[in-house]
Amino acid sequence: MKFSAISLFANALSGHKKWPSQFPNKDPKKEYDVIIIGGGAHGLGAAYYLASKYGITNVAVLEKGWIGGGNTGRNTTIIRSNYLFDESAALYDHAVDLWDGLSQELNYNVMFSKRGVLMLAHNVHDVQSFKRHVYSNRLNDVDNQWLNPEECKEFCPPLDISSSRRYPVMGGALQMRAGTARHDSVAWGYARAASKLGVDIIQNCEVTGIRRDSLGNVAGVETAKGYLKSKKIGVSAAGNTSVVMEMAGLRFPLESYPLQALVSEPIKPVFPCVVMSNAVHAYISQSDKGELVIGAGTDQYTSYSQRGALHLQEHNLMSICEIFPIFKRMRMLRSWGGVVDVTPDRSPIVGKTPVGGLYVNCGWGTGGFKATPGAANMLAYTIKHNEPHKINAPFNLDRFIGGRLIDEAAAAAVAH
Amino acid sequence: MLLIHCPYCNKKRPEVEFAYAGEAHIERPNGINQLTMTDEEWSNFMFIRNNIRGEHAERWWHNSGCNMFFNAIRNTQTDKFIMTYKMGENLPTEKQIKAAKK
Amino acid sequence: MFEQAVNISLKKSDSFECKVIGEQLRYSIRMKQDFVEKAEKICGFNIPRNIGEVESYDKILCMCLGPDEWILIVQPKLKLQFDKIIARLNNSITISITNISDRNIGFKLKGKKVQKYINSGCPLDLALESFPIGKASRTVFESVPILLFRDGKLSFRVECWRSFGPYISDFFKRIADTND
Amino acid sequence: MKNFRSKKGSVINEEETIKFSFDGNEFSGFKGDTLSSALLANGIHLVGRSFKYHRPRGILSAGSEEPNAIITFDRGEGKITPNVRATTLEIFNRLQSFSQNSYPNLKFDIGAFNNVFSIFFPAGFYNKTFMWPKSFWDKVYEPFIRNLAGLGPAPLSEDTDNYASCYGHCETLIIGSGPAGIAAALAASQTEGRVILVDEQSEIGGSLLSSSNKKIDNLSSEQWLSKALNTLKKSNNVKLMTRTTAIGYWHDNFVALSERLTDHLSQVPEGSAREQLHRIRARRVILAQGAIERPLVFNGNDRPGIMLSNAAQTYLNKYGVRVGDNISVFTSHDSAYETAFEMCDAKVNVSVIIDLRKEVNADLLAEANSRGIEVHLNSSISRTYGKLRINAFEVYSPIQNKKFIVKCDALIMSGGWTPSLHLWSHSKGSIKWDKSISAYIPDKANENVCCIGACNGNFGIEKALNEGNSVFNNNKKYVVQEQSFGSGVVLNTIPNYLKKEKQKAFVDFQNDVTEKDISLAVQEGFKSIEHVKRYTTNGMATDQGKTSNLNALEIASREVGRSIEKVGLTTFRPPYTPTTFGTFVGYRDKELFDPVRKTPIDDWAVTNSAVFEPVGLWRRARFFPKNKENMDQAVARECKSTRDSLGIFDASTLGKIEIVGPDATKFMNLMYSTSWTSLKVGNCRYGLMLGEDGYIYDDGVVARIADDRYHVTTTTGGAPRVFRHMEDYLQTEFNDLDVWLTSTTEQWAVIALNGPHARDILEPLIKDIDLSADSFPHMSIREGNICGIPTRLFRVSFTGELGFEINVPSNYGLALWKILMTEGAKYRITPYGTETMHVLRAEKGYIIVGQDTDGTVTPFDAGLGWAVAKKKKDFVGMRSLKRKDLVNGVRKQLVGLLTEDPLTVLAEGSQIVINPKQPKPMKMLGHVTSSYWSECLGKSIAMAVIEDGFNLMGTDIYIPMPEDTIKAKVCKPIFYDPEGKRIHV
Ligand SMILES: Cc1cc2nc3c(=O)[nH]c(=O)nc-3n(C[C@H](O)[C@H](O)[C@H](O)COP(=O)(O)OP(=O)(O)OC[C@H]3O[C@@H](n4cnc5c(N)ncnc54)[C@H](O)[C@@H]3O)c2cc1C
Ligand SMILES: NC(=O)c1ccc[n+]([C@@H]2O[C@H](COP(=O)([O-])OP(=O)(O)OC[C@H]3O[C@@H](n4cnc5c(N)ncnc54)[C@H](O)[C@@H]3O)[C@@H](O)[C@H]2O)c1
Ligand SMILES: Cc1cc2nc3c(=O)[nH]c(=O)nc-3n(C[C@H](O)[C@H](O)[C@H](O)COP(=O)(O)O)c2cc1C
Ligand SMILES: [Zn+2]
Repeated sequence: MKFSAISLFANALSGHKKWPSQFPNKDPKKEYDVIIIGGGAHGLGAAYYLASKYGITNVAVLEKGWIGGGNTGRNTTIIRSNYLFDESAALYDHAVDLWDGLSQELNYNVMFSKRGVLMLAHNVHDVQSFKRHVYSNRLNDVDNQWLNPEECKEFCPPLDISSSRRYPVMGGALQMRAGTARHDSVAWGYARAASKLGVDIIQNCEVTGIRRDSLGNVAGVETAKGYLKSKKIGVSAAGNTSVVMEMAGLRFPLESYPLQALVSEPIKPVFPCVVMSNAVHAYISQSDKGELVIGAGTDQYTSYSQRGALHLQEHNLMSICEIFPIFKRMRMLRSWGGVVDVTPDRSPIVGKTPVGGLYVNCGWGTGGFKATPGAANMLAYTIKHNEPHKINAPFNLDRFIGGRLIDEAAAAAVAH
Repeated sequence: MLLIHCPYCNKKRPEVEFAYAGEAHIERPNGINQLTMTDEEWSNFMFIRNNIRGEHAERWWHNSGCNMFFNAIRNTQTDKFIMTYKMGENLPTEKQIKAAKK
Repeated sequence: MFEQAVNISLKKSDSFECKVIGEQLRYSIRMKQDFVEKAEKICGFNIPRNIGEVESYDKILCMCLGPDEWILIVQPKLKLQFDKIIARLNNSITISITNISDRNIGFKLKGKKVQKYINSGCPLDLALESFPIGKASRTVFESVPILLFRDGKLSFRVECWRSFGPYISDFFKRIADTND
Repeated sequence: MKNFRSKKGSVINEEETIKFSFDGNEFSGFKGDTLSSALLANGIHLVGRSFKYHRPRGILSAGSEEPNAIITFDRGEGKITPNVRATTLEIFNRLQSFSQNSYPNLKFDIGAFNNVFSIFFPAGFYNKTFMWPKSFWDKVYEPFIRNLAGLGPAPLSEDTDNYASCYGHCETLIIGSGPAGIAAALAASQTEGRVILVDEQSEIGGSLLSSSNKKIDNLSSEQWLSKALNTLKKSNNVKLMTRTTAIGYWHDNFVALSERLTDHLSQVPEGSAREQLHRIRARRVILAQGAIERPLVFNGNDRPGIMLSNAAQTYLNKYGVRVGDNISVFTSHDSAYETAFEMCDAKVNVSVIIDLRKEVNADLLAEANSRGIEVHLNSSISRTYGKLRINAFEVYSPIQNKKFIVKCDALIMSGGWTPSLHLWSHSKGSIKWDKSISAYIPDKANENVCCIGACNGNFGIEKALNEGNSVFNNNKKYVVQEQSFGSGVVLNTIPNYLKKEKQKAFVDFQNDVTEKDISLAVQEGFKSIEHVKRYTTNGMATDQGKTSNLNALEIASREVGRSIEKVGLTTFRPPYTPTTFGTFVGYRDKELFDPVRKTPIDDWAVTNSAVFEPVGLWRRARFFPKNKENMDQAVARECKSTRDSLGIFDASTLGKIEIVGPDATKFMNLMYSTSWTSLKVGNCRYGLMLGEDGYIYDDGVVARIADDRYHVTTTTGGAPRVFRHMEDYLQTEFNDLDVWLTSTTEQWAVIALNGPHARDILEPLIKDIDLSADSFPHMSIREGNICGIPTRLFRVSFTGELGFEINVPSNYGLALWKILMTEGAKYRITPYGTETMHVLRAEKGYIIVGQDTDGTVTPFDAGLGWAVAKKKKDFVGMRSLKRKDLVNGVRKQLVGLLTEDPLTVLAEGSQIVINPKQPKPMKMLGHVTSSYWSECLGKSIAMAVIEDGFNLMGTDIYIPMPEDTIKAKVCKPIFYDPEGKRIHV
């Protein structure tokens, strides 16, 4: 059933009894052309693009829990593409292009909100680094502009730009096309659209093994619901990538860290945009429901526990209240943690692996939500063609061998 | 905030006194051995990590304490430390780990 | 010419008092435990063997901070004497002695609320049983690394790097202002 | 106005009348009242509007689980708190409170329009609409949706309150001070260890404060409680904390408590903290959090005047308030009978008990009968009536298919009890479903923790007391005379003859989630309870589902057709109740946020109008403007004076590490790409440090003080990580070396003197060092005294002029600086800041790590190949330099740039292309890393990293800027005194 105001109206009159399941629960078939491990938005998106763009519909997405329950369901939803290096700018901007119009394409409102992301500079080094981004983005045709402190304040009125602050605002880089989206809806929207095209979405189905044939290529997966054959497997398991890769006998340049976020109680609209500050490690926006959505850096140790330490939350809120002293009386409603997989150069790995038929999309660390449609499309493309697209080609595993890293972190110490 | 037993201080101390220092027992090849290593072998040393979901051998630095680096076995699913031991001691055997859990 | 990072002292009261300790000689000493006995002979005082232990004399404090690390805090009057001791140590054993007299700043904290106030920023259990009189430890006060030495039930000495001194004293000032 | 006070409440002081206001209307209550008890005493039930449909809402509970009675608490500018639960806010004189989410007023709210059209806004509706036309999203739909957001008002000015924070330790931490917690505390007080007993309410006592007619060890419960309190107060190992909520439970028995210190006071003492965060490390935690009553999910269950039975009981016994004059009861659990009886006994008319169950304990029926209460078994409520408060309801008996109407002014309900497993779950203890009480109870502990009393599913005071006691193997047995707590059933559907579509049965009151929404979610494929939660937003409001999660689970389980155990619960997450950001901040705001590290010379810089810049935690003087100069003017002057005569610069923030031991040179050789073997004592050398990845990590001048002693300097920002990097390698890789590291950054104040007169000023001040060029050449170090201060004097230069860096013990830095300023007057000595330092070094082509390099630059890229020892067998980064892409790839290399127009100063960070006419995305060669106006050269200079730069010398390149494209020529990155004559004079 197509979603629209009209269908909503019609269904309301019939007591909403006719809405079908958005992504029917299926029992797995014995064999698929492609299996995607991981029902996050990246994995679901890849299945959708395989079916919609690349004509492969005999696809299963295997999710060990419930779809969208990984980092897709726990992130602070910041979307932007003003990355420094050409490779990254191209990848993230491809994603933003797809975000625009995604609701219509999926016939599912993912609430992509181009409210603008403002990255604050608090010292001369930040200023230099952000300006470098602005200049580079301009020639890459990625929007990003420099604002002086007064302009920052005008764009984000709750901001305190007085020079007496511990880290005074020395300006900011603003990407207007950037913003947020409704995290859960992205997973559901892809799942529904993929389902419609024939993709099987199978939840509560943990992959526990990857079988390989005599040539070493993948042959299928062992799962909680039995053995499923497939000659092509795409892994999109975010924080658990190392665990899945190990099943295929591969070790990866990844470490998984806890990353926490929190929301305040809902309040009337007060915060019009997204603000990030790397100097104090904090970022904030207000959701369409009214709560302030706040995040920080990772915990220091590797973990799969989906929880983090109190002192990080303390520091996170100290930072938020330092930049926005008006929020000190607000209250934290809920906090939670996710598990993010981090590569040595903080850039993702999207492409082929040394095992035939095994493809991977991982290493998005603290910032892969924004890439969702792009990453999903690139993974699908690579699976279809057994070759990376030119956008994801640089994000291969080989770069760690040769040394051609795409080191956004070293270049700017910027998160998200 | 974790409570971490420092094998040098022989005390449990709060996490904020420590810095995490990555996976343990990844031995750095010396200069001579480096010469014979392929780029791939070298990149394995530098970048490839076990990233175990379960019992993980890792290093910590008691920087705001006795200043010593030491090793630990910690379960990354529960974040619980199973044991800590001094730098230079061997990776504990499964038996030792089992014993430490009791 | 001697000027410390912090000069202020908090107002004196029963419940809490915070004073900056004046000029001191401080040495960071590093050596293997094997040499401690020899070093003791040269120094003429006892050197504690275990982390957290302190030997304190009238004008000398020697605290063991790590398996091979000590800090020696000495009254400035003893400068000449210590110049000699250090020269002799350097000549006789494998040792690293670094003068850090001006790196640190010291505070004397005491009063009925001293334990509570230190615990405002320091996560250690400061009950007498867990942190007895005469023990010392490096630890943190909020984000600042400190050295904490208990010299009485209600009396502590805190050392930190000099540029953190104002933060520490501001912190205690705020605590005292908020709680009194 | 009618008064609903019936008797003396256990926490009420009737001597003290308190005046307060709600929505501008004045009311009075008593000391001890919460806002909700005081409003109820005045006959007010309507206190708010719901989030989505703006339905009128009353008071559901008497505790922190309240979803409905959410108000704004206003103490004046900077002290307005939205979303406060009226049920926990203690009143004081002149307290001002306001309802939320209604316009123009609570009784007539335009937003209630939504309610009329609520059928069009089922769960997840926004996913299905607002998509066409596409352009409407940004401009119409989204702004519209966003405007509807939120509950309470947003803060507009800075919070003027203080907050506090501390750590604490104890052997036993008991959370919850009901009978279970108190009994545990009494037993614990006999042990050696420290005991902390916390409760979020204003008084110790928990449910004891809301019960009556009970006898504990032959004392009335009030007497017993005051006796127990006395004992506890006298035990010097017990600390009692009220108004203190345990908000979260983290690893290794680390529990955070939020203590509210002033919100209940009419006069807040000057300076005192509003809230305090206690971070408690406990050896053992005992959870006695009690249980929360469940509402019944029936059509029209959200009308003001409908409340939980236990809440009504609490208002009666604790606050002396009856919640109505004509009360009815709707229940599926025995415990509502107790409330009904107590109501009756307090002379409130209780007309009917509607019980969903077929059978009920005969004793209860007899008691009801004796009090004249009609009991209707096997019955249900199918509708409720009343616009802003319930005035009647329709009873429906499914067996007889009978309907009738009952009038009332309040309806109390009970759907059973849910043990509070929040903190238990934070600690990652597992839970199991207990069929007998239809609730989850604790299963396996993950920490040293246990649950007791109602929170462990053991209801009844006697059980609670004895369980609390038994935790400490205490033999004592409490004997309590009480009505048995009884039992109940939990129904996942409440019989009604109306079609489901026609009903509005609320599950989550605050977020307006109805039973239908949950069914719809399941119907649409959201079968996991986590999906149900997110699709419907059930349990996501400010009460986090304390009253709704179990009901939602029951319904979801019914719809999915799977047992509750299989469906499972959503995750409990901290905080237990919403907690002020200020609590988490504690003391650490303003000057206590991050330390500002200042150099010993900072005071002088302040008095001499320096403009500062933050570098890491440090603040450094950036320039010293005179007579209203701007930065460019000041820097031009500072540069010129330094080159012409003499400049003075505070370099104290440079990192310093003393490296000492017989293996010091070996260690240095491993840590740096530079070779140290040939460095003689008394000499200095530029040291380049690489990461293991082969990229430049840090740099600095290193002096050899003795055979076994190096004085290493690092960049200001790099100091901590360089120290860590060295210590890490020393302890884990090179641990056979006899060498030790000591950070001496702050031991030394460093004053740099640069300029042709640098030697002239020093000569009269230093007696014991021969400063002549021959005996003290460039790149050497001497120890001696300056003005009687011991010094390590470096002859080095980061400016290209004759230069000295005077290291003196920090406490003498300022004094020496002042002397030099006086002595230097005759050379027009000019203090300069970091900006001038940057220009002067750029004129010489010296790099700044972090500005001209960025973690992707090798020594060869930076033209520093000479600082990579060729013969060393090993050093950190050596192997990586030979990696394929570092050897063969096209590398970005550090070059100089001169603009065609010498007056044009390039923007730092601007990008370089060969062909400026190409379309976007353009092929960029690299970027400008440093760029300045050089007053001394009378032209602009720049450094840049560009692809294959070394081979592009003399080539024209372009820098496209928004306004125009700038042309420049690639050159060697050295602009001033290329032969280096000035440095060696
Ligand atoms: C707190 C937090 C804040 C963040 N903030 C931002 C932000 O503001 N902006 C941004 O761009 N990014 C952000 N991120 C990162 C972002 O969330 C992730 O990069 C992104 O969501 C990853 O999507 P995914 O689909 O790859 O992973 P996930 O959504 O995690 O999906 C992976 C799925 O794989 C499943 N899986 C794992 N192992 C198996 C197995 N063996 N068998 C079957 N299934 C398996 C998991 O259950 C999971 O559902 C944040 C992350 C966190 C944790
Ligand atoms: N009618 C009722 O009130 C009712 C309902 C269930 C159980 N019971 C009775 O309760 C008794 C069991 O007593 P109990 O001691 O287990 O529970 P209790 O309800 O008496 O006490 C629990 C206490 O814990 C406090 N609390 C809960 N979470 C907290 C937190 N995070 N931080 C700080 N304080 C917190 C509450 O404020 C409350 O005072 C029995 O008498 C039983 O019959 C009564
Ligand atoms: C952008 C965003 C907004 C959220 N808003 C709310 C909210 O308003 N209320 C709430 O209870 N939880 C909110 N959550 C948190 C979720 O309830 C939940 O904690 C998160 O999805 C992680 O799942 P878990 O806590 O079940 O592990 C939000 C999460 C995200 C990512
Ligand atoms: Zn230690």
